[in-house]
Amino acid sequence: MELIIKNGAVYDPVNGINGDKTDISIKDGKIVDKVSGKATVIDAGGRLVMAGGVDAHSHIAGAKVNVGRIMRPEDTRSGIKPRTKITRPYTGYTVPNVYAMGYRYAQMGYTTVFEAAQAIMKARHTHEELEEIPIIDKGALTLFGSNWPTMDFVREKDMDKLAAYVAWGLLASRGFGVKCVNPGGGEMWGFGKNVSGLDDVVPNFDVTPKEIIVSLMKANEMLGLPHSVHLHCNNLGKPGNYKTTLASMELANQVKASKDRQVLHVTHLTFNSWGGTNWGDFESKADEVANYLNNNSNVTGDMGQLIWGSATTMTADGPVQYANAKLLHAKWGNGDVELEDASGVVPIFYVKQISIHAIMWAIGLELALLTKDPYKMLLTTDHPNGGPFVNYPEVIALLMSNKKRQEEIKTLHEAVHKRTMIPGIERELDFSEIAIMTRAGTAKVLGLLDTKGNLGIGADADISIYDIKPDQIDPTVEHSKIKSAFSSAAYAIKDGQVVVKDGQITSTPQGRTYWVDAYVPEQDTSEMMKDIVKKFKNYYSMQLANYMVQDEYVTHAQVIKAGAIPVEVN
Amino acid sequence: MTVITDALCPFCGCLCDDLTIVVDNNKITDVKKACKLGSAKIMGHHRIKAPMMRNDKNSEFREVSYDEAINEAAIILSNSKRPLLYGWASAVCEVHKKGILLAEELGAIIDNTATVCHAPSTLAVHEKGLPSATLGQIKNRADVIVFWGSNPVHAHPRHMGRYSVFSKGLFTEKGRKARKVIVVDVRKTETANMADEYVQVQQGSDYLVVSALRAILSGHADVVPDTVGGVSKEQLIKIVEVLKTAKFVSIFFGMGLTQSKSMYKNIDNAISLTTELNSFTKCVITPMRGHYNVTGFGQVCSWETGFATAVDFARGAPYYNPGETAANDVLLRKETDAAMIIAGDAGAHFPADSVRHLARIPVVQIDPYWNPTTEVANVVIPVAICGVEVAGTAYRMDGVSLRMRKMVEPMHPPDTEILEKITERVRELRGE
Amino acid sequence: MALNAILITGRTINQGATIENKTSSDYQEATAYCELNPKDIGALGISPGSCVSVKTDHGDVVVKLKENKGNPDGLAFIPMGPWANAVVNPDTRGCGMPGFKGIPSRIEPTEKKVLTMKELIARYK
Amino acid sequence: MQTVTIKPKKEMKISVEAENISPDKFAGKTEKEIQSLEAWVGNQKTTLGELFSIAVEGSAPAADTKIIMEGDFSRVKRIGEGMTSGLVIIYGNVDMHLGNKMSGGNISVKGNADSWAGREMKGGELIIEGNAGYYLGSGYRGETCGMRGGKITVLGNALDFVGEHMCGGEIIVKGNTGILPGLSNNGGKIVIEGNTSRPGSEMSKGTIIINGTVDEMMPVFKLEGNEDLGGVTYKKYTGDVIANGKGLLYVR
Repeated sequence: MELIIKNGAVYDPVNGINGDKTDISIKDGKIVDKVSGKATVIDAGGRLVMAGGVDAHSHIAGAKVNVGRIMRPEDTRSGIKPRTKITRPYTGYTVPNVYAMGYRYAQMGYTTVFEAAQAIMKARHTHEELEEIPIIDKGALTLFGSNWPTMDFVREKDMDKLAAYVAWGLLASRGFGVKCVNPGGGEMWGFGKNVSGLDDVVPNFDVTPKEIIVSLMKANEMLGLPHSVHLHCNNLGKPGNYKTTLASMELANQVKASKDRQVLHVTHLTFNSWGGTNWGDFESKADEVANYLNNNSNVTGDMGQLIWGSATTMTADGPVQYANAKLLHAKWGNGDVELEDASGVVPIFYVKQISIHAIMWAIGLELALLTKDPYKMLLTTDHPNGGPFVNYPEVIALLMSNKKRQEEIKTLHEAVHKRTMIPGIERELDFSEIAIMTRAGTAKVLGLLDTKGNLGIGADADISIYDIKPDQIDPTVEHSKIKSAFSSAAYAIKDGQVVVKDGQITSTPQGRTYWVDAYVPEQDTSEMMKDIVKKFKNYYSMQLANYMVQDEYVTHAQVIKAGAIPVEVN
Repeated sequence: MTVITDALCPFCGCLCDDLTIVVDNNKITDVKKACKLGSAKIMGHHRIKAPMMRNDKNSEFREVSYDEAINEAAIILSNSKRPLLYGWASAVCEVHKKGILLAEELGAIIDNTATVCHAPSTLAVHEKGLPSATLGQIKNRADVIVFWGSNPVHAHPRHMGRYSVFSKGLFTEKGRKARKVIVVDVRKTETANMADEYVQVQQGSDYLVVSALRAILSGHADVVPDTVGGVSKEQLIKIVEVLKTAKFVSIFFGMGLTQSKSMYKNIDNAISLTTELNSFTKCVITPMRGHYNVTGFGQVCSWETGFATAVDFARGAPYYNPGETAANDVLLRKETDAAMIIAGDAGAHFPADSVRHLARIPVVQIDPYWNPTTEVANVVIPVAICGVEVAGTAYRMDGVSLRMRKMVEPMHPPDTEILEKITERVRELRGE
Repeated sequence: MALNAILITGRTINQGATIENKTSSDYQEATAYCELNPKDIGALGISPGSCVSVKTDHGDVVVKLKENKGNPDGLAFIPMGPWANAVVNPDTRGCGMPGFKGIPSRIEPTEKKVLTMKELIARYK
Repeated sequence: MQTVTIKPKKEMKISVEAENISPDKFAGKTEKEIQSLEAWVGNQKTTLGELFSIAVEGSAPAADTKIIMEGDFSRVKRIGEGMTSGLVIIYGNVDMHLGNKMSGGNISVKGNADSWAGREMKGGELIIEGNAGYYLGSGYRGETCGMRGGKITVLGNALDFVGEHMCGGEIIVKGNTGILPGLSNNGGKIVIEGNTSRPGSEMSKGTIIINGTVDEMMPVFKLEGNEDLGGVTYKKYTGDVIANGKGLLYVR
């Protein structure tokens, strides 16, 4: 099947195209240099053309998301659309059903989304949901930060066994990358406690969060995984936590990246760039975090931007969710996973007149505007913690227009003037920078730049066309046009097939599930497995034979090979 | 002769996954490590041989082909203005997906056996959330176990050995000896006989007793009268003390709470007690789910429709409101004009009025076994037994997803094939 | 002699073991009985094993009498199943869950015999 | 003034979803237009005209639109949903969700109303001369707020969960209620002339006045003493103490 997109104002920063008219040729789902005369023509008519959106951090599938749905019928009933000939019913706003998850991302021109966290023991559930999400390519990051095997091997300083466990854990969970949430804290939450900082020793395991993070980074690079360690720092949601965040970022200097990407990705920094010591003097330290990123090239981050209104916080950080539930007098979902991690789900409503919320809102935007290089600060809302992903166009419009920001600031609690810098920041991002924060940058951070986030020859033919002409619009002023254009793609093309036209779903192919098969020397694995077999015999409540995710749950797999690359570990 | 190890049990919410099954030329000859419930099901019972139909409920069934039965089922369902698709709990998740699609296309209500079991627990989760944990977390850490309105000796025989009272883990090496077991029930069950502390509650007053515990825990013992629901204030205070000073409290509850006066508010209240105990120690609460995959239906239905049970597709989109859209709601109001009962037995487990209405409307049964639902059915389609003759996914009572093995080759088609053919035929009948 | 009792229903191990074999006499054996404590049985003036009729506002059923020392006074237990559900409260009280527990009932000796499963369901047709 | 008279054409077994029966939806419309308004019977889409005989006199904005319904509407749901003004008088029984989310206007039922009457009501007045079902003036599953404003009066009895999650407004039940009235009350006022059981559980704000007897008191209320309200002395309780609720429970 051949297709050619003509007269598009293309923004493909990876290949140095910044708005010039370029034809894009597509054959059999890939971008090629030319096509025959028989190719179907789509005339973009000077409209904005970008690669399909790539989301590197979003809670779209698995036990936490389903707990959110079961807890919130009031959310489900708020986003219902009846079935049509082509689409199953849509439901929900912060916790959509699996169909709305795929349709709504595609309608925004997003074609690849990664689930932010799955415990290995619950990965089968995650994949059952990923299998049902239409259109988008996807994958899941596997939790390792509080797993008993991880902590044992870190204590024993046995990097070979740890790397073997990470490889085996990715195979068992059909996972794509290493996720580390409040390392050590998940284990302590087993008895209702938590770690308080990087050097806090986890009882019974005799390791510190710092040792866990550094060891996992080393293992990640020993295996040459496409993505780096994806870190949710300790002390999330506590005033003054920016110090822990900076100290965590510095740990990246102890390891050398095995690929042309960061050594460490620190996620949803909105919740981890807090100054002050209590809710009274709570303030933004986005400038300190952005400053660190500007001066170091081995760490990247993502926003976790806050959106006004209803949200559902869900994270493997069990202790912070208990604290949130008590603070907000809200209903509280908690899901400890034996030997692995914790999790918590708490609904929240962000209000402009609450000072803490206003400051958090500002922090997200400051991170993006004060970090010079857009490759280092990806656009996310940590869906649905900061807010549902359908609000990405709102974030884009805010980043591109100081006018919109000032209009918004007028409606907020005045704390934004005293405790944040956002009123004085005038920087306005352009289409190329937005393309990096939503496609090129996210694909690069994930290590998928060869096929995703760009329109070069050989990339997957995932393309979005938006109904704005870059040379005839001033995003700094006509921000509402920007927002509506990015909310409803004129065209979304997945693997060369038109899936959205004028904001409506036209076809619903099944996307692929990415997972990483990392090679490890056989004896390392068999050594490591001795410990795993013991843990199943004594501690797990299920049999090892039933633990690993079977092939039936990953019917459209995209396996990425890794491993066996000697790496310099200083 | 083949031996299957680490097989899963297709009976209760424990979903034990350490069974050994001995198969001799496609017949199961032995089951090891299963309890009485599991081995009874796996060793097998009398099966319905072939599809059968009858026009009126009092005449004898006549055997028919699968195609004929499927066609009749499709006609009944596609002509129905208010169809009910009920059961699902004794089938694997792959069957649920087909069922939800069929319900969507028919504009039907789809509900599962939780409606007479733990659906009230879901209503409680809407109000308070659910602070829980996987069963292994309890095995490894819990030093106080509470069974409230639940009788595992009878309903979940291996629960205490594998996951709770007798289990041993990293922080619970001494097992039973280092654990305190509290049983709360209206009568002294076998489970209560094994407890360190038995609390006898007056039938229907669980809600008051939970509130009294919460009042004491929050420092307001002064407002609590001398006895609450037949339980003395001294015993209530003693229990609060035990719970507060534990390292890890694990509360399990059953139909003693979900079906007694105040229904879902009993569980909602127990969840608040659990949450409030977390200010003093670690505490989690888990429902003792009955069927091996009733939890699975709730999970699949939630990710597909946003709601866990009682989903009404009449207007082309999911609408949910137990008390209005649950199976017994519409049967009691005599609104249902056709029903499909699959992997569940409404005839045995619904109140008489509901069964009386089923006896007046066309009923399609899809099930391996002859049971009270067969007695009120018009079309009966026998199928293979999930988890014995068909592989597939099931969810344990704590929400952990596991894959069930196929132990022997089936003599009957699987549920999924029947549902696909019915859906196909409905589309043809409707000219879609 | 008649007895007023609060009726509850629920699972038992034998009810579970025969749940997929409901045409069998084992199933009837495992579910068509009503447990009372010795004192209440004394009040009825008959011995365990004989038949009793259980009446509520919602129906009536004949089942075998059984003794259970664990029951408090005035509490009757019938295992969940078609015999119990002949007399439970069908009202779903705004929540979808029928009244399987806490049903006021009147229990008295009877000459009638326990209906088989098929006979019991035939009453509804 | 616009008057619309509605009578059922036939006996309905399957419940009808008739959220289009409301002054706001009828105001300024002709008979034909009202007859063609959508309604659902189970999974079949139909029109109001198919189900009801509809006569229209005059034309007016919603505030001056009167709907008179005569006959048995016990299988007709969601009458008056979301109405902002106008008048609905029903001579007969009605099904669930009567006047849910209404913010103004007046509904009066001469017969009984089934469950969820006045759900998530914001304003206006609802009078049920017969009995009400479960969840009178409550919220939808999972909502933190049920009724926020307006007034509901029931001359007969009401069943369980009266005013669950109330945040404002007033409910008066002349007869008895089922269990757990005023559950999680967060600022509404409930007056029960008859008997009830387990009132005010998890109450944080608002007022509940019981003139009949309370079968079972929740063990979570602090007896403050006696107080006179309109010449009648009540035992005054504050609670629910667990979450140091500031609710007021008066029991005669």
